[in-house]
Amino acid sequence: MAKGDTAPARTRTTRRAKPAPAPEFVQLLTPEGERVDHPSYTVDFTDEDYRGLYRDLVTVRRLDAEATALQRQGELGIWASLLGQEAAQVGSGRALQPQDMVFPTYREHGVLYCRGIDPIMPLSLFRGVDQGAWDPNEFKFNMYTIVIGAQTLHATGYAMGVAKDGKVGGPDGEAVVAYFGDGATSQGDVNEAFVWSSVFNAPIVFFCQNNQYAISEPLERQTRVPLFQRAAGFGFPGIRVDGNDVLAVYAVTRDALDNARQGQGPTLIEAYTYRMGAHTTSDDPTRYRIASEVEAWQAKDPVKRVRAFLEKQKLADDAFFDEVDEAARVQAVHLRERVLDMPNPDPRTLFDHVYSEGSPLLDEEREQFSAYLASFEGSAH
Amino acid sequence: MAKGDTAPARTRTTRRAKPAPAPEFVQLLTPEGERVDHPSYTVDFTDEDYRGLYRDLVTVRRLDAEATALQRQGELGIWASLLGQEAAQVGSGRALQPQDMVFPTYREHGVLYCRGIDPIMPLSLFRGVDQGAWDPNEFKFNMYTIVIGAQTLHATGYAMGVAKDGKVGGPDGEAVVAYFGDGATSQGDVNEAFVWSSVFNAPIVFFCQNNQYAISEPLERQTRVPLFQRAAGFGFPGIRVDGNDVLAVYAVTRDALDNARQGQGPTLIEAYTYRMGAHTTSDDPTRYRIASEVEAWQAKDPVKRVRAFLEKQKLADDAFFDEVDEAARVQAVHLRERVLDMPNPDPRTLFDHVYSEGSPLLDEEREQFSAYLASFEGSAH
Amino acid sequence: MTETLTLGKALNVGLRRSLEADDKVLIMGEDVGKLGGVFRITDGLQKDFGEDRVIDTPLAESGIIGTAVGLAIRGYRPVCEIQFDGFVYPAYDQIVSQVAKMTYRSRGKVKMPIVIRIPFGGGIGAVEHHSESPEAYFAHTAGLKVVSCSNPNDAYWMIQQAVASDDPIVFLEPKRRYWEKGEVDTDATAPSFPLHSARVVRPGTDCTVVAYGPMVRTALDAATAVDGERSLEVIDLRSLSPLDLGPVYESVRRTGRLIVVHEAPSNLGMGAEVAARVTEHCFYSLEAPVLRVTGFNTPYPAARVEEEYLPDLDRVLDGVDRTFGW
Amino acid sequence: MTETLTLGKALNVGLRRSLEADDKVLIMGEDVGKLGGVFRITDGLQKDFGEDRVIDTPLAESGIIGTAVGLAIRGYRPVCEIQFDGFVYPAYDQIVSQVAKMTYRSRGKVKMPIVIRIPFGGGIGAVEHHSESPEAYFAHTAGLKVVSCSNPNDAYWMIQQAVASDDPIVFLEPKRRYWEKGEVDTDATAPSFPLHSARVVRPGTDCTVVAYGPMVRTALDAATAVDGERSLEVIDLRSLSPLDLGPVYESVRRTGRLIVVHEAPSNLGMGAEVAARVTEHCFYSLEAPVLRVTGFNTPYPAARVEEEYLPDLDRVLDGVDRTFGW
Ligand SMILES: Cc1ncc(C[n+]2csc(CCOP(=O)(O)OP(=O)(O)O)c2C)c(N)n1
Ligand SMILES: Cc1ncc(C[n+]2csc(CCOP(=O)(O)OP(=O)(O)O)c2C)c(N)n1
Ligand SMILES: [Mg+2]
Ligand SMILES: [Mg+2]
Repeated sequence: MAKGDTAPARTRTTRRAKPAPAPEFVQLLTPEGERVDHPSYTVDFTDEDYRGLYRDLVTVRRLDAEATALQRQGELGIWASLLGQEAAQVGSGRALQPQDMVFPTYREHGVLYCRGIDPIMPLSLFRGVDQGAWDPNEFKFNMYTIVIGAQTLHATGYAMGVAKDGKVGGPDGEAVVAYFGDGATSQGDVNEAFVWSSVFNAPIVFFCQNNQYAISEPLERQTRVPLFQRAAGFGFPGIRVDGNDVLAVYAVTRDALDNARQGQGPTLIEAYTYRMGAHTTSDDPTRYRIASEVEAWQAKDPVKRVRAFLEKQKLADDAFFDEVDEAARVQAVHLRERVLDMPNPDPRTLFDHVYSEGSPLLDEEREQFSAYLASFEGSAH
Repeated sequence: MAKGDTAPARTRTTRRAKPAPAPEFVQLLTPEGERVDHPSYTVDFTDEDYRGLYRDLVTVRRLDAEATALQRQGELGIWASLLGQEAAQVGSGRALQPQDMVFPTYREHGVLYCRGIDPIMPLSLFRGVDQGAWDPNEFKFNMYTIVIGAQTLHATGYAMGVAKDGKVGGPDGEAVVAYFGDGATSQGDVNEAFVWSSVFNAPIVFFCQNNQYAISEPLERQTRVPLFQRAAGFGFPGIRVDGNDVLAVYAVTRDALDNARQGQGPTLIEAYTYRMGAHTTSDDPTRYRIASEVEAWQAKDPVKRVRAFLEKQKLADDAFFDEVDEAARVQAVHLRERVLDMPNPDPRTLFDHVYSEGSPLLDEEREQFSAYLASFEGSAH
Repeated sequence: MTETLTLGKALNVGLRRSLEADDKVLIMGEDVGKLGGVFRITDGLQKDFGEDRVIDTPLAESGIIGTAVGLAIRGYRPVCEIQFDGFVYPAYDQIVSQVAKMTYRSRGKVKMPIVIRIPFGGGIGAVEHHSESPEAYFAHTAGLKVVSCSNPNDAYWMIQQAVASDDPIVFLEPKRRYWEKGEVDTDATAPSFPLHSARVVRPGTDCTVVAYGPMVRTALDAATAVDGERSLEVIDLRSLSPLDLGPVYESVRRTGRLIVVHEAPSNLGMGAEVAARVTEHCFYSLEAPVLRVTGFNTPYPAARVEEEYLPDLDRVLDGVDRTFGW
Repeated sequence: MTETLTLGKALNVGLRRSLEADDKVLIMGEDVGKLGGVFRITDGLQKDFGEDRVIDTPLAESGIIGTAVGLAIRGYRPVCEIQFDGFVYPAYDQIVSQVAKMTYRSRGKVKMPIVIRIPFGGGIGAVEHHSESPEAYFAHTAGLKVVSCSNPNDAYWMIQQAVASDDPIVFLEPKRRYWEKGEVDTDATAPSFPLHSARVVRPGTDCTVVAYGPMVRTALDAATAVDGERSLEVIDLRSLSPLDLGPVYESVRRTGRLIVVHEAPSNLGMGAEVAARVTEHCFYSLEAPVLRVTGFNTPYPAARVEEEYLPDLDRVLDGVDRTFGW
């Protein structure tokens, strides 16, 4: 066939089927507080467990509101609120075993709380006192990661290490969970994490909180198909769960973590939820979304539905609800006091810990800077 | 549920189905040269077209062998052979319309040939005379790209530009094809290209030549499921074709390009093939693969099967085959002569074209270097 | 006639002019459309020029730059916004191996008229990755040009010059100066200075102070603070690559002393290059070695110590004292 | 007792010692396993230490470094191979924003004992992206340490020291010297020099020449070439970050002249930093400004002109002539 010949005829195919309608997500508790069944997932909570979940939801929301208030009052530099995402965080956070490891973004305050960690821990970061300095291994909770998607590779590597240590294959196995947002799914790193975890069959759960927005950009800027479907093409299961349903999130995450710890490799969970507040306190969401959309999601509130459930099932009375609110309030006040008490760092410490083993250049700079600071002593500086 | 409580019981699900066996690829011509039917794809070639395809296959193989020989003789710095991948390249290359744009890797000599481009064009790169300098728009064929995966984003951006120019939506629409290998599918960039092309519904075909290896690493180091399946999770169709079957590759590529030009967005084609030679002339494949594997693929040779087909169908006789061989040989000799004639660049030109609009620093360096070179004149340097 | 604009608004108006002047100009990045960018530099542009020209992209920096390369090959002139300095690195490969090399690779047959806008530098009390000064990573890269504006009038003109350039330009915007106001000559039909030129922004006789971007204001403040005592000549580099050191050589030959000020760490930073070249060209004029007043050689620290990290008026004057103490 | 080994083999044996010495040491990268790396630096290691410790990874550099970060948090000590200098950039974000900052971010609670091995530099007739010298991009980054070996004995010891270090180290291997032979003291139980130390490799009196990696041999050849005429003191920097300039200051105070030689472009390169600091520390000793003999400020060119691009003996001697002509 020489160049310039007429192209031979060819078949027009109709293989391009219409995309299937998005499958339903896993749901165990409706927005109205009805407990519904799912063929593959269930929970077997005691009454006390249900009340405990409610307490967690209320508490993390209350603490979050306190942090927002602190920011408004100039006590924090910025705050990334989890408002609306409490069920996604409490459900998944409570599904963790003590030996499991978490790699959060900058918004997983609720997961952190459920790990039993003092909620003050990340506030130094948002106050600007440090950069969120804690020992990931002590808390089984990595430091917050701000660069979108980077932590998914860290989580994958950590999970590869778990496998190397022989800590998979039984009920005591260790699982790893990597949190990220809908926007993050566009990053190369997240997709590489999918490749690696699949190839190395790493014991990891990818937990995507699809809160419908990456700052101002709606989901359609990142994908034209449901995000959980991404997983199959990398060779592992993906599943979508009602991210405002703490029971469903718990059940699905528990199952995925268990598969990971048993050696069955990764799972992608898409928790379908909504960011009720601003992206961070620096953001103004009225510029890019309409009130009616937010209202529609208000009806699906993750906390209200558990309260409705508790009420309907008569698992709790007003005294309980009041006590939970009051306990959360007290925690919030305590949190506030401790934030206000956080000391500013000594500027001389800014030269520390650049390297574990030090560096003569930093020693020299520390010394010069100390002398420089000293030269102002007694002056009005 | 307070921390430390016994974890509530939960359901073990069996949702993790066994992976489906890899679906058959599209095939229209068996290794034995039998023409077989496929429900969705066919070709309607004239006898002359069939003979033309054979000629292309033989010619690109012969030219490739010449380049390998030139490298062995020290006339090229390195050569990345397409041996074994002729059908994938000729089939897809011939499916292109003149207005379509190609973004190759460093191995698409066969596609380049099918675009009607003089095969000498990339040899300056492999000889080290330049870095593969040509005008992508003149040839509708981008420069070779060596950084794995980078060109898939360039192709996507170019395709977005095509759409902006209103050049999609009809039979005269422009389509873009991005070539890459199996190894490249692990790179963040390639996955980002999938995201972008889907979100912007770009008129692009992702053509992955799965030649089973990324240098020494077999496919299992990049994926545990067939590569074409990757596409669905990004929201566009993926299809696997027998990459050693020039007819099937043609049909599938033609269809995908047409979908793109009609405004139906991207397709991923996985051409299942095998790199018969070394990764490049610097590589020693005996270190990482066994002879029997190579032999098994020899039986699926892309050129032999077309010859068998032509013979069985009595579309060509020995005189034709001899003439094709001889014509290819002549082209190869001509190519060789022209390679040997390539002048070395004047060293002063190394300062040119760093910027379109120049830079005083480069002007200064050029001048100093010229003076430096001049200082040796008359000496034995 | 001039208008009083903030630096951020001047950029916004400059971008608008560029979009008007040439159909092929595109703006792309995260949140640049409906939101108008997190700093509102592209505010209103999508509304007026449409989604086809002002593009909210997926959250992927390599994708932003990589597709911009393809768009440039197609004949477009993409202006890419990187949301913050610390988020440019995922795109680093596309920038240094593709954007910077495409013209050279093609022996001039392919132009790369891409502008990469990066709000850079510290001083806004932000969390990690939001306050970095990555200019050395780009200025060291042959094939890229790098500029930084320090005031509204330059912002307005330099962004238009950058968009009009056929070479790829990393355009560094001093984010903490976005809200500073100044006169902008929006009536003029052409800029008064070439893009790649340094400028004496305050003449002086005793010591030269070179700065760029956010530190120009700091240097000027220092000059004002010691006015009467010592006369500092302040030079705004404006172009970090290619460097225009002619005015600096001329100045140093008069003053005999030079301080280079920047926020980035000193080690292999802009100050090192300026020092090396000024020393070579003004060897016999220097009364003291070129001194650098810069961020320390640590990662950018937590917000509550950033004021100590960043060069300020006192640190600049300390540098001046040290050069006179030599 | 010493063995004669090529530089490449010395690295191979050094890596073997590191794998033997500590179970937590892992080797990972593209083609490092069965193939033993494209330069065979990891030859035989997977065979002897297993696929669990010597890991052929997917083709994704960000993945290599990103997973190494996680492995390090888990307590492993990953040694990552980047196949060629020009392919490190897809990992740049993970390197500068994660590897380099994790210790600082955690206030010392997290260590990052990661070695990033990169065969670097030109002179092997390769195609684009295979001959680059990216050291400045790393040396400018606070939180990273950067070293380069120039001979087999250093290769053998420095790689083991790098693996034993709790700080992240970019380990630059002069690829064109892989095949050069030298004596290696494999019997010694400890290295003779700290990792981060410069060394005078040839004493001299008239002019100091500083080099590292592949250019040390070139500098030594230059010194030999003018022996009798002029006495050059050659210093091998070995550590590019942190720099150990003590021996350089000492030398320059004696010789009064300094040439810095490297393959990377001069603009904001190692030579600029050495020049700036030496000038500051030895201001009154310098008879001429510090001169740089480096690759030009262009992208790395096509192979058939690389010999003109790279500093060679003649270019070094031209630099020497220029400093004496001052
Ligand atoms: C690499 C990188 N690019 C850009 C940013 C700026 N940024 C911070 S959050 C954000 C949106 C993230 O969206 P998503 O992943 O959906 O998470 P969400 O904030 O909604 O929880 C962006 C663009 C960043 N932090 N990192
Ligand atoms: C970013 C990057 N990393 C590493 C390399 C070195 N390299 C060149 S080709 C190759 C393997 C590519 O495999 P594949 O994508 O399957 O293409 P093939 O060569 O088999 O056609 C590698 C690792 C590169 N060129 N670019
Ligand atoms: Mg989101
Ligand atoms: Mg391959």
